[in-house]
Amino acid sequence: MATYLEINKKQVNEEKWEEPFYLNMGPQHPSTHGVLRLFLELEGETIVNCAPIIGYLHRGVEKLGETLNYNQTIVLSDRMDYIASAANNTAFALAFEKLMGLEVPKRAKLLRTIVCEMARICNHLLWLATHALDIGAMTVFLYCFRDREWLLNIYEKICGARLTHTYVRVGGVRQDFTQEIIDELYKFTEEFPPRIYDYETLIDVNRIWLKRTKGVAVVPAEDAINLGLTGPVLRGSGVPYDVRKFRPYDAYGEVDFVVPTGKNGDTYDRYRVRMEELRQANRIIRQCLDKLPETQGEPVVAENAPDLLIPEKIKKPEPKPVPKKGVIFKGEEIPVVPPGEAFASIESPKGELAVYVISDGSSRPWRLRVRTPSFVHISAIPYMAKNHLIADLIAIIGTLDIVLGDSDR
Amino acid sequence: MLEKLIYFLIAAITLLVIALLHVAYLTYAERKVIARMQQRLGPNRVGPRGLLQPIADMLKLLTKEDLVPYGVDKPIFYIAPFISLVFAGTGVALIPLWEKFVISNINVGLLFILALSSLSAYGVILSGWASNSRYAFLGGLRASAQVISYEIAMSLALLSVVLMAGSLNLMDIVKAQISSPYKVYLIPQIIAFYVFIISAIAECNRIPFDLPEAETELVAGYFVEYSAIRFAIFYLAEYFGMVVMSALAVTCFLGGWIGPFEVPYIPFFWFLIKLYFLLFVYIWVRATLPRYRYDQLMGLGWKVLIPLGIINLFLTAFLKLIF
Amino acid sequence: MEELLNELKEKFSSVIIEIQEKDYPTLICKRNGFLDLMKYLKDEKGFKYLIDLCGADYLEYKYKNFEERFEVVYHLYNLDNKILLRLKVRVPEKDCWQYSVTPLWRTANWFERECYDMFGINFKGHPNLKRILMPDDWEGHPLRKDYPVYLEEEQEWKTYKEFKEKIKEQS
Amino acid sequence: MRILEKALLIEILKGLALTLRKMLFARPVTIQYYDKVRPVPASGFRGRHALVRDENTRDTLCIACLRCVKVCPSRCINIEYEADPETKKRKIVKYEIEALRCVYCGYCEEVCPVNAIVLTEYYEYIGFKREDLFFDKERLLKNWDEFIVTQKRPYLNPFWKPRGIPEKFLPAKKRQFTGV
Repeated sequence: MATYLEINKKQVNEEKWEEPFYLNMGPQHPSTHGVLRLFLELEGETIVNCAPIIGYLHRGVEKLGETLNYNQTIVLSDRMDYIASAANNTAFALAFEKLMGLEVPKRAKLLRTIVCEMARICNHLLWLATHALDIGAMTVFLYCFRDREWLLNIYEKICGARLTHTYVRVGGVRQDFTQEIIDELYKFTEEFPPRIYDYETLIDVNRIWLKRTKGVAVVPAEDAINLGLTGPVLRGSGVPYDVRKFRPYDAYGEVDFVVPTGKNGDTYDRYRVRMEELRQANRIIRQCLDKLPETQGEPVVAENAPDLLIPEKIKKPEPKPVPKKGVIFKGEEIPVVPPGEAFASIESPKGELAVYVISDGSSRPWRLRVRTPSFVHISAIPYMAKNHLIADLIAIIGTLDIVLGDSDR
Repeated sequence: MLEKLIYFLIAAITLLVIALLHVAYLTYAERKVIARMQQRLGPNRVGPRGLLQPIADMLKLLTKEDLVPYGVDKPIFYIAPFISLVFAGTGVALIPLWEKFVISNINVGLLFILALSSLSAYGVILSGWASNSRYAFLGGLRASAQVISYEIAMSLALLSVVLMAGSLNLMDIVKAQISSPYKVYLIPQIIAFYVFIISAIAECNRIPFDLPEAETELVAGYFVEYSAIRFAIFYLAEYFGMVVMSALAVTCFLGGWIGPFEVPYIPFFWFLIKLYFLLFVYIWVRATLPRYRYDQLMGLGWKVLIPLGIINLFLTAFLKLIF
Repeated sequence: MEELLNELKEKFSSVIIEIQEKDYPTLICKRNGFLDLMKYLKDEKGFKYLIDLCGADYLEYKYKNFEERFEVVYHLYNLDNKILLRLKVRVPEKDCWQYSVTPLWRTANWFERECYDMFGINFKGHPNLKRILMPDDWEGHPLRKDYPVYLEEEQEWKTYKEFKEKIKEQS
Repeated sequence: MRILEKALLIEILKGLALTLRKMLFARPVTIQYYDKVRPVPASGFRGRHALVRDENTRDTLCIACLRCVKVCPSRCINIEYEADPETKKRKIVKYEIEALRCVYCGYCEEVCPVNAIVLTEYYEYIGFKREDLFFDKERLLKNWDEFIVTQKRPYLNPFWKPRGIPEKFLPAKKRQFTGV
């Protein structure tokens, strides 16, 4: 067992028998958020060494993606980060659109932005719920779920599913909003900000919460970049890196929002950043909704977007086709999708989600690479957990906001 | 002699039944109250409004398979839950519910209750040790540290009460309160009450001090390996502990059975009202607050509560000397 | 942007084979001297953030114009100037290794482990090169193109097969 | 002032007040599912599969074009058909969906040129055996009958004719489609 850790073996002899205390945390543990397994070496309750072991939820999305066509691959992306699947859909679609050179209609861009920000709210609410529950505040959990439920109901109206949306398709989105959905979203954006105060009353200034989060798992900015941390975790350390601002996609270039940053890079700052992002996401949804009437009635899919069922082969039309029985229609095969490569990344609620796709001209990706934030964040746990207590480790797992479906793919 | 014995038996059984019912419905009340605070419905399937839920739970736990994991220290593993329950539950016998109703009116009542509640921690520690599980072991360690530090603060708080009443007998303490100008010791001893309530919550391993079981850190702490009836007994012990601690607080600080006016035919009325309120506070706190960290809990105990208790004790002694 | 590329081309003419203009500027590099280039980019040019490191298998790729089978692809980002740079290193099948950049970026640690797990590319200088997503006793490297998507029964994971037999015996 | 606030546990009391307020005045948001409340899913919810039954022929509309088989990402649809030697018209012999494999993406209903397959809004289905969730043609048609009695006719699933998708993306038969 100990081989998982690179431990400096302590001297073990008969007189002075000193064996480190190993604790195997997970894969079944209430607060490892799924099937994360942490192998800990303890001294009392202090963590001396920590080795995360992942792969219990490995489904081979990258390999499967090579066997499915571009639109079908988006279905796989739902299952990666199942808390915010709309964001995953968008990342995949953006990479494929870049590869195919599609221009997404404006309305589709707005709709995508709205569902992405809804996903951000959903994700942050779930994060707050579980993070607070891990630290022991059980009521926040239910309040967050109360509000998340509302959003899931709206999702159900938008695309017919609550978690695995498959709402985005290559070249646009699958269907338009109805007026009912827009009204409901307006109502939500009205009522949501006051509800944030509910959570803040319970934990924001609570002395126990402050004690549990301030000064825990401090990551200086330089180290955070080196560790590859992204999203709210990086911004908590004071680096204002946000893909929405740095490489704008969809309609993010046109909306006005602030990227909140922290100062100390501890758990409390990351909590503050996420709470602020909730408000900003609410603002973005509001702005996008205001812009929707301008594009009323426009199509939501690009003109030259591929069909859902991308044909496996396309033949160059001959100048004079002779449709005669028994004669096979001959022609030179042309690539269905332009061969080449494309890289697109988005600011998913958890961090930077990057998709790198290589095409060989067929209807399927030749290589599909997904860089997921949770994967990188889990790799930072040993750094962050060193010399902390077990109780802090729980807070660290919570503050990193990991989903194992996202990291194992 | 025989008559006395029969009377004694009847009283004891009545008390036990009442206490058990209270404990059973305390679990129900906790679930329901927390549910309403979280805007949920709470248990609502068994019986009208889920009123039979505790009984269903009990039956379920009784009929479940009693698992004994491989490699446990069997005698200790078997006996640990009973240690917890017996020592937590015996305290009920000493509480004067009414002027004329107390099962054992002994002269060192307060001391006896303190001793019992310290001993009940042995159940926790032993189960943590005997389970042969690392989570349970850590839970047991935490429990022992916690009990040692909070026992002192609690004793100090109660000592000031003893100083004011001039007796260790719980009956006498209540009577002293009634005859004092304040009627209840809550007013002069507010600091002691504050210390006592916090250490009582810690003593019962409740949120925000539920470190030995901390379900999100140590899964379930010391009883992680227990199942079925033994698990139920641990549960029972925890709630018994809550009832005893609240009853003690009512006796020592809130004036026992006295109330603003007499309620006919129900002699325990005021006692029970105060008890229920304190139990509600337990539940209320659980629904609201996050959990302390182990070292912070120790810090709170040693750096805040014990000094406060000592200061209060000296202050009380000083004032008593003057007046 | 142009300046940077020209400067790199001059300074590391022996390392950089080719510069391609795709969606992001792409440098095709040789293995030898690659670490120097990375170190220069990180320390001097401010490419402090390694977005991604991944492998790619080009076995029987239709539009291939090079010999080597594998490619290791790096995406670097400059947070100050907002420049994204893609670097590629080609790795032949016979001599399947590449220099590890873990000493430069700690985030590369797990990326390289994953790349090793999926493609079997060895990273020289990696502190703990082991499988990460697949079990330790797994045979083969799943993302290689000659690795089948659906495994035959005989090729099943050994541990799982033994486990199945054990259950069969017990029941 | 801050010391006093700390000593009096002001912020903790505020939190306690919030929970008390919720207990006394807020209404529960959870529902007593099944016996008291049965939520109605939104129109277009992707639930149990069904094959649309044609009113006239009492049979399925499917023309065995195999588009759904090809588009299904989890490959859970299995069709067997026989072609009429003279008219070249295809007729399905077998239409099977393995609901346990299905990922409920709804691609099949979107690509179907004749709107023969649908993911109904029916969500309360369970099975005690694997076979219970292996839908063959008869079962799929039965699912439709069970579902359509709860709905207003004509029924139009949003994914048969997605809102905002330009007409040229739709097959000819779908453009004028107004519901079954």
